[in-house]
Amino acid sequence: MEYDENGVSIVPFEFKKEIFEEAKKDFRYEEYVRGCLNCGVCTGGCPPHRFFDFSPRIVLQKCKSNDPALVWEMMDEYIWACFQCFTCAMICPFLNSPGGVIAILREIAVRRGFESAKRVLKPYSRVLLKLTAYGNQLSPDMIQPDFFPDWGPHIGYASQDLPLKRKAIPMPTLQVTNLAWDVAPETMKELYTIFDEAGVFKIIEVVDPSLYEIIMDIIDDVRSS
Amino acid sequence: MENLKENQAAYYPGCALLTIDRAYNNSSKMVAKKMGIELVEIPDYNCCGIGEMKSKGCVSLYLPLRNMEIAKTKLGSKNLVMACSVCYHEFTRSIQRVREDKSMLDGVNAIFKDAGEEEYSPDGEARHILEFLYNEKGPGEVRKNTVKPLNGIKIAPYYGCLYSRPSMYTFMGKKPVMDDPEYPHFMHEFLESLGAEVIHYGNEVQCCGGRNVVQDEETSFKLCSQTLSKAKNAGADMLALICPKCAGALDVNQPKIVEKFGKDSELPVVYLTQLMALAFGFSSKEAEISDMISNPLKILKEKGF
Amino acid sequence: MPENILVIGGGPAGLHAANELAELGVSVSLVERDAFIGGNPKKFKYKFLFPDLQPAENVIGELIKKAESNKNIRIYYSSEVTDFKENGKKFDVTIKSPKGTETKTFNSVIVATGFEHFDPATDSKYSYQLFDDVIDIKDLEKMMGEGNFNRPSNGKPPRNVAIILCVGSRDRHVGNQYCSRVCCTVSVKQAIELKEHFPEMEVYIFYMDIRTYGFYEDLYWKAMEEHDVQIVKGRVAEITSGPDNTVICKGEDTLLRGPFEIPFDMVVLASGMEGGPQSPEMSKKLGIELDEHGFLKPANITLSPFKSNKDGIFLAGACTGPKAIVDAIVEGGAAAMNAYIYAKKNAQ
Amino acid sequence: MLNERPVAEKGEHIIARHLIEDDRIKEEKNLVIDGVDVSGRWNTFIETRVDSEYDRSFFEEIKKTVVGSRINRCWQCGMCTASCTVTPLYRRFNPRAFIYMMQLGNLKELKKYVDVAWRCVGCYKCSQRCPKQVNPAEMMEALALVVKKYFPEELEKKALKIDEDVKKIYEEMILGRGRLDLAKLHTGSMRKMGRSKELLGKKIERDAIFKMIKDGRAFSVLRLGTPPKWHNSKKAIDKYLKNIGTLEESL
Amino acid sequence: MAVEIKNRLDLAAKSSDYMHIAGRKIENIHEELLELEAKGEVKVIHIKDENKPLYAETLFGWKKKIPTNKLWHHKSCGQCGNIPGYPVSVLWFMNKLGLEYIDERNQTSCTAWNYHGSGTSNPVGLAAVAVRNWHRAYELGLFPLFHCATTFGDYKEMRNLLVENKELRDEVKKIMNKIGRELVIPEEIVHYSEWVHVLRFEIAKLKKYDLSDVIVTVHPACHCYKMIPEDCIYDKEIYAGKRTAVSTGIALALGAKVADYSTWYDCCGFGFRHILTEREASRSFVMDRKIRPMVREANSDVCITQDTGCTTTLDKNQWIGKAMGYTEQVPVMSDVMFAALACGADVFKIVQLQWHTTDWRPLCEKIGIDWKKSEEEYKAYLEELRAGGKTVNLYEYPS
Repeated sequence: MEYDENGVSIVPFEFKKEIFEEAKKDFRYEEYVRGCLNCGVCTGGCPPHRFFDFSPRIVLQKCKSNDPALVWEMMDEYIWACFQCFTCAMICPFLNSPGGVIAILREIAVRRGFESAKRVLKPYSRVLLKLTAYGNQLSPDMIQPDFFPDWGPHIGYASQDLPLKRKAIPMPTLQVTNLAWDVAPETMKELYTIFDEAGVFKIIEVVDPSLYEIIMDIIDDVRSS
Repeated sequence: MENLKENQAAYYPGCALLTIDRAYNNSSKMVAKKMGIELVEIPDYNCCGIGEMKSKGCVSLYLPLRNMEIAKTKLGSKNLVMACSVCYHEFTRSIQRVREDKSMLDGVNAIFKDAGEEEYSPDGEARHILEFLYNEKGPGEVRKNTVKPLNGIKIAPYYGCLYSRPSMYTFMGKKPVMDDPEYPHFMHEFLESLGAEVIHYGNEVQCCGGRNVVQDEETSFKLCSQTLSKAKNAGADMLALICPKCAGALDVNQPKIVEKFGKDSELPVVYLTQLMALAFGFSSKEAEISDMISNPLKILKEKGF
Repeated sequence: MPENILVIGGGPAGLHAANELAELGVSVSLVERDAFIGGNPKKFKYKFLFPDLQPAENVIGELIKKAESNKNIRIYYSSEVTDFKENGKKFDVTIKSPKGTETKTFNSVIVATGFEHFDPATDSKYSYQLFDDVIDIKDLEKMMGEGNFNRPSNGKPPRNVAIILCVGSRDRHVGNQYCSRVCCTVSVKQAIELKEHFPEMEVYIFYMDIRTYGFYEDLYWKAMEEHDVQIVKGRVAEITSGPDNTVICKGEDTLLRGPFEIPFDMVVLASGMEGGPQSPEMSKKLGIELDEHGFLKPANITLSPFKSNKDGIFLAGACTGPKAIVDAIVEGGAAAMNAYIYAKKNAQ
Repeated sequence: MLNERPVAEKGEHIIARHLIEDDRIKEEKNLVIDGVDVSGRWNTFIETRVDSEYDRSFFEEIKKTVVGSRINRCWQCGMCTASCTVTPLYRRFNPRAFIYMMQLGNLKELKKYVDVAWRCVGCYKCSQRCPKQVNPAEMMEALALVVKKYFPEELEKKALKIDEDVKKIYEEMILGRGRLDLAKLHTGSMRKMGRSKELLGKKIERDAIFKMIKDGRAFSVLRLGTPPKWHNSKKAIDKYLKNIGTLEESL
Repeated sequence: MAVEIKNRLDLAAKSSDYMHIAGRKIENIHEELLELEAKGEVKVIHIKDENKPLYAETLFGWKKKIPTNKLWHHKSCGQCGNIPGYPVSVLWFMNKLGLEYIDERNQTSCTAWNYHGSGTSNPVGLAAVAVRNWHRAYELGLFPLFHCATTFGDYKEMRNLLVENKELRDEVKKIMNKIGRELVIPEEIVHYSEWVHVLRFEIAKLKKYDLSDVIVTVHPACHCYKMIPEDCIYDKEIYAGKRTAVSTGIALALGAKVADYSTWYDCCGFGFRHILTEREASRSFVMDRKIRPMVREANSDVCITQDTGCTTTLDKNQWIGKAMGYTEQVPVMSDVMFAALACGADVFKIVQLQWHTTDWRPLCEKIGIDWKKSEEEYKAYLEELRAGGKTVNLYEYPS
């Protein structure tokens, strides 16, 4: 991959066009991108705009420009600055949803296995694993001091004596440590079918093959149990 | 006080024209005389500020206006003719600013007063030599005086910025005809009257970057090379100028520009009045053609001058 | 026997129509829902009218005086049309007033029911009614009409004021896609008045497009060049609490492409115009068409903007769309002439 | 073109890192708090970039100057930038934006552009085309005044320093002697830029100089002189500049 | 620089009486849903009388039906994994109020956190997961109650997409067939905070402590009120109907002071992916945009949230603020946890504040809660459990 000075990867124009067409084909696109008055209300309320030179107005303008090159400029990093809070969608006088467009573009970046998407998702793989293998995104034993030094010394509290402390929670579903709540294997199996049918596993295979292997092993175990 | 005669006009030479650009100065005077107007230099002139004094408040207005005042008191002329576009800009700007804004007039007059000079009242005009000759005599007069037409010479007229821009300064109150600020044509008409072939190349009023030519060569060279190569590619034999600042950028610096941007930017540069002098029958020595760094003499010789 | 013509609505358009018809000797019935005539300008105590900043009283007062003194005009105050029937080329109309109910036959009808100011309270992002210092265009007009230019929260002069354009206009959230035409001009007019009253005050206008069309542009130029009113491009997204009892306007400066969060002492919302509940009501009662914006629909917007889709019923003023008072008056005249022609033709 | 994604020195784990200016990233290389090692990325903070005030006093200051007197007229149509000779050469040079920043008193933003702001060539295309006669060309002069007063440290940077030094030569000559000696200007500027060697060392320069010496023009410069009684004017000018009470005041 | 905004304590309780204009604004999705039901395209989980619904007004003046009884708990992974006191407090109140519900293992995450963070899913996947969970509540004859704001926002969006797109419905139906389920859509998507809101006066009756000295700042959840905003509760008695009423409503009902601050509308900085992998952005946002204004402007004793991610982000990121000179600290908990505290729930066993990073003890002391006693009891309880004791559960699985 080659990059320009803004960290945007350099690809042929035809490819940019293909990506843009793919975004436009999404059934939500028309609803998310209607027209733009360039008024800036979306950006005015946008939280990441306070920190990043990121603006939902620009996202909309680039989409409305119909120029694949401009849309491509956002594919590598720009779309990942969004917090997905949907302030923009709430406030837009045209009822556009810049946050929604970003979700579509992110889907493409991931589906296509762009290098940038791989980079973004690499540290995220633990969540992906939990979610797709167990139907539950988070577990108490994930919060380890090594990964969260910036959350302070108190984080240590959570990891000490965890099974006992979880056992003390007066909800039977919560008295586990490897999942946020105890998900029944039958329920997991239903989820696997959904992910299979919706192509979610396929996406993971593209974006993180080794993670995919691990997930498949777990699924096989659950399915055969 | 000695009042001017009818066929005389008060003339502001300026620093460049009295020194480095003497060719422009002398040829202007020669040509004007031939056309029936004697340019009489004002005494004790001072520098117009050459655009570098604008951040000095009313001082930038005082500098040119002091010369207007001299023309009025010493030569009895409300108007003042000049050949340099930068001077022309500074003069017209000052006159216009004090005309529309009383507080600026007061500021300027405070300086006049402190300097022990007479107060200024904005009633005269500054005239650029091109506009002056065009409006007072016209292209017909040029044709009439042409004894050695510039037949077969392809000339690209270059007006630069400040002769025609901004029109809120330059052409205020000019009669009877105003040149077009975006597409000036007085020089075109003069050159045609001289018998030359006028080349259209699109950069007639593009800036040469001359203002920053000392401190920002990078910008100036880029702009100049665009203009020179465009004119050359359009088939011009030479570029005709009406401003010494443009000459500084396009002529004096031309060897450096060619060095950086290649032969495409190599084009002889000459003052309009020099060409007029040649056509009016003066020798190339009298017109001081050899003063130009870009060597227009060679092509002129080829064409029989 | 003179022609009978009904005018519904006693605002500038209705009053002018009634006055013109009365001059022609027509017997005019003017039905007004309020206890007074003069319409929104009277109701909200408009102070000066653009473009020449003449006192509203000069215009509206004159129209009212004329109508009240002309014996050809019968004004029904606090009244409404309760029943409306077509009778050949004529109309049988029941008018309910505090004095009782009466049914009359009219040769033609002019509808001039006007508009309603958009209520910014229904658009939550502007925090109108939440902060005392967030007011709208009509509140400010009324305040200035009463000679009060101070902050509603503490009665002190504001140090800086933000005027926010396109409130309730050009916004699908509130269902109004159209431009209300006059708010830009009213806003620059108000900015000038504020600056004239408090020359030290800073006035900022937050805009998306400034649409002071035609000669109203003069006011805009004047506001900038003579009064140093500053325009900032960007619609305001949020209004929140600020320090020292101020309110903060937040948005994106679309020219600088950066976020601004500026505290203001007072915020004026340039709320737009709406057809109001009276437009659908008229449409239902009189059987005339309503357009997609909630205003009454002219038969042909270009050729006959003063005619409804029903013969004999004419439209005038802001009931057909946002417009300035001068346009409303012009339309009042045009509708009067057409109503008169129709009445004359079908008098027998 | 780069073969690798550009990596920043601080905050390198932030995906959209190039959307943040370097100076807004705060990071301690080594840091321990309450016994926890939070070095590097674990203590990185990003500063906000919110404009939280409009400084109108700044606007008033500019409005008082001769060059900036029309700042209140600008309505940001962009005609100046669209016409600009310099913008195509340096994209960040944007007269419209500079005027806007001055109107709003946004010094923070303005400062980012000081490195290009001085590049105006004074061609007046903007002023010619400005529909409100704001005179953007002269507004750029006002900008120079602003830079001089508010960011004097920026003037120490190379390009600006040269511009400033050359301006000083002009100023000394014009105000001091009433007339401009072009030869001296040239040599003086070259010296300021540290390029004196080129004058006779470089063939192109040498040729021009010899030519002017040969044809006598070089010596005519020496005879330029000073207008009689210029000292009176000079005194009046100095007095004016001391008491002007605006940005233009000389200190 | 932010300055104290002390005079804005009255803002939250400000009322207003404007009229919503009927018939304008966005088309009402509920009508379309009922049309689809009539055509036999989908099944609808209706809110029945046995659900004891209460009504609340939404942003554009519609009446939203909020069921209060016979509920199926759709838990939140972040809450259960990280802030266990959150769901426990909800259940605690349900028990107190004598309401019926089921909390079971047959439930998955909504998967929307993952989607908004990473993009590794698609509308079909999201909608199928949603319908699966909805159908589980449906087959039990219960109405689903969503604990997480992202679930709430995502499910609202999925409902809208399902109602508006036949293709999506067909895809989802196909998948549902494979797992032996049907396409069902709830009549309303209901967040637990809405349940708290409509029952806030009932809850306030259980109050044990005086909160009149407590200054509360509310952080509303973006996915609650910004995603599909027309579905959110606005009350003309709260913030004059200009800001979403949930959470603020319960705080006011409990008699606490709700203070406004300048960044009320801002998100927490969670950013989905950011909280895990780019905490540079999250922590900067938390300290600069939320905690500092809450403390400096409002002098807040506690920050009340209504969502999983917000609670985590705002709580966990305060400690590192020290690194860059952010000295402001404020305890963070959800509205229902705050209510449980006020109503005498045990700090450790029920509200479970021991998992929180920021120091909540001064708040307890201010309210008058003896947290030291609770701590002792909790420690003893843990020892009991360690020795093989049985957990005292609020709820047991249905047999």
